[in-house]
Amino acid sequence: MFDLHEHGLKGLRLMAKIREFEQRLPALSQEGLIRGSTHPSVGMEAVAVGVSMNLEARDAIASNHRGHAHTLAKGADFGRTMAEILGRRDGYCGGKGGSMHIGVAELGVLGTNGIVGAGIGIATGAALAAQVSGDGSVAVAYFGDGGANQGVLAEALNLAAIWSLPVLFVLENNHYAQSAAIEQMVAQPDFTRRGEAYGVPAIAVDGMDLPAVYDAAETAVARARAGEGPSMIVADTYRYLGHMAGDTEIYRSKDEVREWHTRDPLTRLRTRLEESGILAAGEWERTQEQITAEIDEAERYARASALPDPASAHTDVYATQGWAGR
Amino acid sequence: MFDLHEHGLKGLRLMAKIREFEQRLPALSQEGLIRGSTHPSVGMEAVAVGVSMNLEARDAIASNHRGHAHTLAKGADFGRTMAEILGRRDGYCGGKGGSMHIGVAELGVLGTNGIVGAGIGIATGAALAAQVSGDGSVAVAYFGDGGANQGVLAEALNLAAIWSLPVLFVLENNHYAQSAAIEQMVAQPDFTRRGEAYGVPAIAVDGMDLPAVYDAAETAVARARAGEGPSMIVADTYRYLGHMAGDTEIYRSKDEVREWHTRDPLTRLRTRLEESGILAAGEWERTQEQITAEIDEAERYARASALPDPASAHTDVYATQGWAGR
Amino acid sequence: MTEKTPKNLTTWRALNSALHDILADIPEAFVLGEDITTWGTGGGIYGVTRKLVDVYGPGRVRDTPISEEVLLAAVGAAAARGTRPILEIMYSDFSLLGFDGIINQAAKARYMFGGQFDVPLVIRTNGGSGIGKAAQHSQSLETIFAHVPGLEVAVPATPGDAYGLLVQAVRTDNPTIFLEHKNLYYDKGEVDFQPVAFGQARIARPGTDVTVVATQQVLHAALAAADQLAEEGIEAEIIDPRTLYPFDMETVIGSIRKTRHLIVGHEAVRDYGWGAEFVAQVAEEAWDLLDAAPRRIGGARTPIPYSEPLERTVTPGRDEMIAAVRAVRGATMAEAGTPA
Amino acid sequence: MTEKTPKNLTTWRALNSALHDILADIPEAFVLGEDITTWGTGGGIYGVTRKLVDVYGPGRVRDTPISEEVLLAAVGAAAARGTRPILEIMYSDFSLLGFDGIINQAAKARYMFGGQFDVPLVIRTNGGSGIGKAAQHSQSLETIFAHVPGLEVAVPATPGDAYGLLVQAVRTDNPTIFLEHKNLYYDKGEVDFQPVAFGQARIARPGTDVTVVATQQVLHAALAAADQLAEEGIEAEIIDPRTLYPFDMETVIGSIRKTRHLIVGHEAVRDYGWGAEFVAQVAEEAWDLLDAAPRRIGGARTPIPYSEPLERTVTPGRDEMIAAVRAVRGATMAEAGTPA
Ligand SMILES: Cc1ncc(C[n+]2csc(CCOP(=O)(O)OP(=O)(O)O)c2C)c(N)n1
Ligand SMILES: Cc1ncc(C[n+]2csc(CCOP(=O)(O)OP(=O)(O)O)c2C)c(N)n1
Ligand SMILES: [Mg+2]
Ligand SMILES: [Mg+2]
Repeated sequence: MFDLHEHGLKGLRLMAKIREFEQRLPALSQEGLIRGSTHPSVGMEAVAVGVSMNLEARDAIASNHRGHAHTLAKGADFGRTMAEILGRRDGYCGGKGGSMHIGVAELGVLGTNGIVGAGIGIATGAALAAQVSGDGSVAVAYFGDGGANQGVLAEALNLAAIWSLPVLFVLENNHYAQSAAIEQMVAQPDFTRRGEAYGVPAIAVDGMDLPAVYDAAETAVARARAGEGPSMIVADTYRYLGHMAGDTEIYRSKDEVREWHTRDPLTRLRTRLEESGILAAGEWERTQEQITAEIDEAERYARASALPDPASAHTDVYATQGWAGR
Repeated sequence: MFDLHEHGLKGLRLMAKIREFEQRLPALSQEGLIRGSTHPSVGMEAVAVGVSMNLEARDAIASNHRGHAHTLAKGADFGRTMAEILGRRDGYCGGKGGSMHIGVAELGVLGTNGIVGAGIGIATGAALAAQVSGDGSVAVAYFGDGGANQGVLAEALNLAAIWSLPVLFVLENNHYAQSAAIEQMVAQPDFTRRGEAYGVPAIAVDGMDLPAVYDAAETAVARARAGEGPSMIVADTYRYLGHMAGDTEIYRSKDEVREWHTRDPLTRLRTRLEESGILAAGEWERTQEQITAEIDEAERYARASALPDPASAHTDVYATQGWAGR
Repeated sequence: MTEKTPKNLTTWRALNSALHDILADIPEAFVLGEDITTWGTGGGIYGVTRKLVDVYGPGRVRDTPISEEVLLAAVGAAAARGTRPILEIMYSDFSLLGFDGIINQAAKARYMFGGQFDVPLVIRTNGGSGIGKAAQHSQSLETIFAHVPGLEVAVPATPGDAYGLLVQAVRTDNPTIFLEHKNLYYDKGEVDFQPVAFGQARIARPGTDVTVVATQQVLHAALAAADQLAEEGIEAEIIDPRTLYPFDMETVIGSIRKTRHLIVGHEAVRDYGWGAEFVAQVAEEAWDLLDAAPRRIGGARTPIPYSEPLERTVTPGRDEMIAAVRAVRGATMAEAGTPA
Repeated sequence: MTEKTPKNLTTWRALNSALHDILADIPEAFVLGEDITTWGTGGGIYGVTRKLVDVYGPGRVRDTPISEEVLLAAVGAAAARGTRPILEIMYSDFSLLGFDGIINQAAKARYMFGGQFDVPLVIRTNGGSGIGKAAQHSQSLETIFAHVPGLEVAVPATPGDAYGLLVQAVRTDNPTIFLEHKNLYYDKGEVDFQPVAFGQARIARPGTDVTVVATQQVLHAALAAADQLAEEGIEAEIIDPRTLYPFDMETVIGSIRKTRHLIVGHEAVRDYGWGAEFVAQVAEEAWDLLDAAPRRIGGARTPIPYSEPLERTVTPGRDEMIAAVRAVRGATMAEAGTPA
């Protein structure tokens, strides 16, 4: 159970830090420092944070194109993550990956992913490895309402269910898949039905509410860790920014965006913390300043990091070692 | 509604003819006349026949590896179908296809298929064409309990639902996928849940009962024809023979097979017809003799057909014509 | 199609024009894909489907869910049932999700069923690198498609060819993989609004000293290289095959007859890439025509990396082309005793 | 691995032995696939997984649903998380359902993430024609896999190599496509139970007059052809590359240095098939070593038809090999004024 005293401030701080990080990306794109596509998840922080607060370093996550929050919430360094997004030498992948391919082996981050839905199969595989090796880890797949229309979800739900794999299927329903409104893309809007159709217990949660996500994830992680199998969490959420830099957003109204801001997960949690006296008046402003400074530092680090040596383009394709023996 | 007087004898006759045809395949395999794999569906005849009695020539079907019954029930000539299974010149595909690739363009048979699950996407495409062209046809996908675990089913159900495509998803649950018992391959045995999870109305029927299948298909076809969208029919059925020639059947007991024989769709319908006086005593035996003679003739035709000219191996890869103009 | 006066257009506009003309002319044609009516100013990720829905309505211009597998399976069947689907796959990398539909089904349907079905299907998508889209949005998969019996493969390099090949692709009764290049959408060029027949290479630049076969970005690199090489006294003849299947070896061999030297360049991975087929065919059929060993340039054996200096390193450009030409010509001149 | 005395085994038995030894030796290894414990006498469609479950239990030997897409996606990740999955895909044609997992994910994971992950994955499957399995169960897809950076590709032709390459594939830290041939499962041969290094071709028959590079069924056709050719006074040197990536051009070029003639043969479709790469590399790097144009034989540009006379027509056999060798040698002899 989410405990406001134990988890409140920690969760709020992490959400705010991720938001501060993500909010800078459009300007960095504008400045020409980010190539290709980068997808910020401002507004959706409660999902990644609520889930990750229940995870350990040994656990695995497989993310999607909108994956910075998942990665950072899992413990990734903000500077190295930013450096990767900027294609720099000190990025987690030495600039080879970029925003859509950030992996952090030691944190079990099996990558943000450029293929919508792919993380679903990858998390299932991580959970399979956990079961085969008995290492006690669990795995999380993050995907969107759009990704839920990939057939691999059905296959993964079924496989995880029959084998009782320790995996969480976390669907972030932010109501749009790029520019496609989800009401036009599904006929049955209750995504929990999908999990249940394959024998995976599924729960719908308010994805703009950290405690709600936390509690659902806690139950699901415990279930997985105990060998009782997979769960699905359907989080209702929203992205405040465009799908990616340059999005004209012709597919939604400004009013709708404004409306969702009134459910903002940071504001809501902060209000609760202030109302319950955990956060003193004025205290959050100071924390926010600190966070801004931390992200300033991360950005400085990333900007200062050199571009990779062109010769490194040819390394890391194949391993040269093999099985080390038992 | 299935009318015993109107549909009973016709349905029984077609089922019996298909069975007579299919039962000969193991011996023909044995004799070395059938290469590769061929999958008889003895025991499952009520599904193909019950569905097809509601279809017209302009309607499309997309079948699977166990597809002779679907093809024949749609109106294919028994001799030419047999000739294709034997790889002969007079087969529907001139011997290029074989058992797993029998197509009959003028009957809308879009092929038996070697890829488990593939017919699902194909029928969806045929339904899409029907909707785009407004030709009023409907499409049927036949697939098994094993095929239902292919992700394409989820995608197809969703697509058909949001676009109200005129398509029937007919799941033949014969309890095994090759040698895999379905209880081990799904955690939620009620397949109708899958359809419903995507907004496709689904009904479970006794697949060993022609009238039951007929009625479900009639409703679904009417719905599709009226532009009201897709339906799913889950038919509980069983195959009496092995998955294919050479199947050792170590995965099921003889008792189980015997048990299912007591539900035989032909026997049941024949009994009903006899009890209701539609079929006089001794009449069926004569009909059966006739059917045997018809299949004798089909087999003779197929055996007499020459092997294809080797040069024909190089034709039919590409069309040489193009759009004919409006 | 009404006669239209030639225009200078970007590639995406040329393609958009083609789609408008196709939907106007061919009642069986329809267009579908992800975000094709709701993105940008209402026209898909690179604008190619712009305003189609306004004119032809949501029945013939369809936004789809993210379900590449069923889409790629369905369109082949829709084609076999008499329509002419034009499916946009946002990036060619995503087509890998539906390879069963393309390779096991659409490509084989005509043959397996003994010629009973035509499959007039077009899969429009984009490949290639150059704009930092990284490993899963930048592959050049044309060789794979060209290897599959039953498929035709178009790889337009100019706005004019983009228009002409697309119109042609929809008219033919075979499934076509229509591979646009993501870094050429904003290139401008003359569009004459005429169909372009498949299997007819275009001589993009006539020359006498070396034959260069290249497509898309590498074709443009070759054209840039040719200017520099001309200053060095080497006149390259540059050939754009335009389609990889069917392919036009006659034009290539005709050129070699004159130039007696061959280079093939592409962005696809060099190992087992389509350049090998061109070199192998020339080696088999025109062995005596070459005065020096042929040479290929192509993508490195790596996925496409994100960071710019890395991306540039793994794909061939103007400099690699110049070096290749010098090496091939140098070999001959050295042999002939001429200083290279 | 305990030393074992060589034995004469069928290919499927050799593979089965390899799997037993692998599961015994490598605790991280596990096996999964459709019908791998419940078919036949308890061992998958061609018996290769026979009795594994009896010894190693259902945790390490897993029957899966028919869900190729998630399986192919999952095993790459399972490999990246420290296990060594060995996935059986019943026929290689079905792998097309999971090309995203193979090509976009497993093949690229190591590179995209800057070398942080090893992906010690083996995908066992079978390709090829010859037994009437028709268009969707008979493809030879090895060229496609060999074209993809990050993948290794093994194509064993003998029981001994099948054993040795499989053991090696599981030990290496790269994703391997392990392509068995469905028509060679019952062939017998000596198995010495030793690993076989990737990237080392095997000289299957030494010779002096022409180098023939071939794999699997076509290799056996070449060996049969060689007997006939020897009677005609032509000694073919027959090389089995055994792996298409990494590949061993050194052995090929070393052979050509001696024979001065090259033929490449495979069952994969000839157009854009892997033979082109071998011919192209020889043309580029060893132009002067050849006395005549090289030649390829390969699958026709058709899907594989069902009926026997048709199937035989579209894939190359002994006779095509003999004709190719005669043509290549004949060209030289004609040039040298010797009657062919
Ligand atoms: C297989 C595939 N298809 C399409 C795309 C293009 N694309 C990238 S993100 C996206 C929308 C994804 O929507 P959703 O899963 O809801 O995630 P969200 O962006 O809303 O977080 C699309 C269509 C892709 N990257 N991969
Ligand atoms: C994609 C794919 N995977 C596996 C197979 C091999 N295979 C052929 S039939 C079959 C079982 C299919 O079971 P089901 O769908 O229940 O149909 P049934 O045979 O029971 O009628 C399998 C695994 C195949 N042909 N295609
Ligand atoms: Mg979304
Ligand atoms: Mg079944």
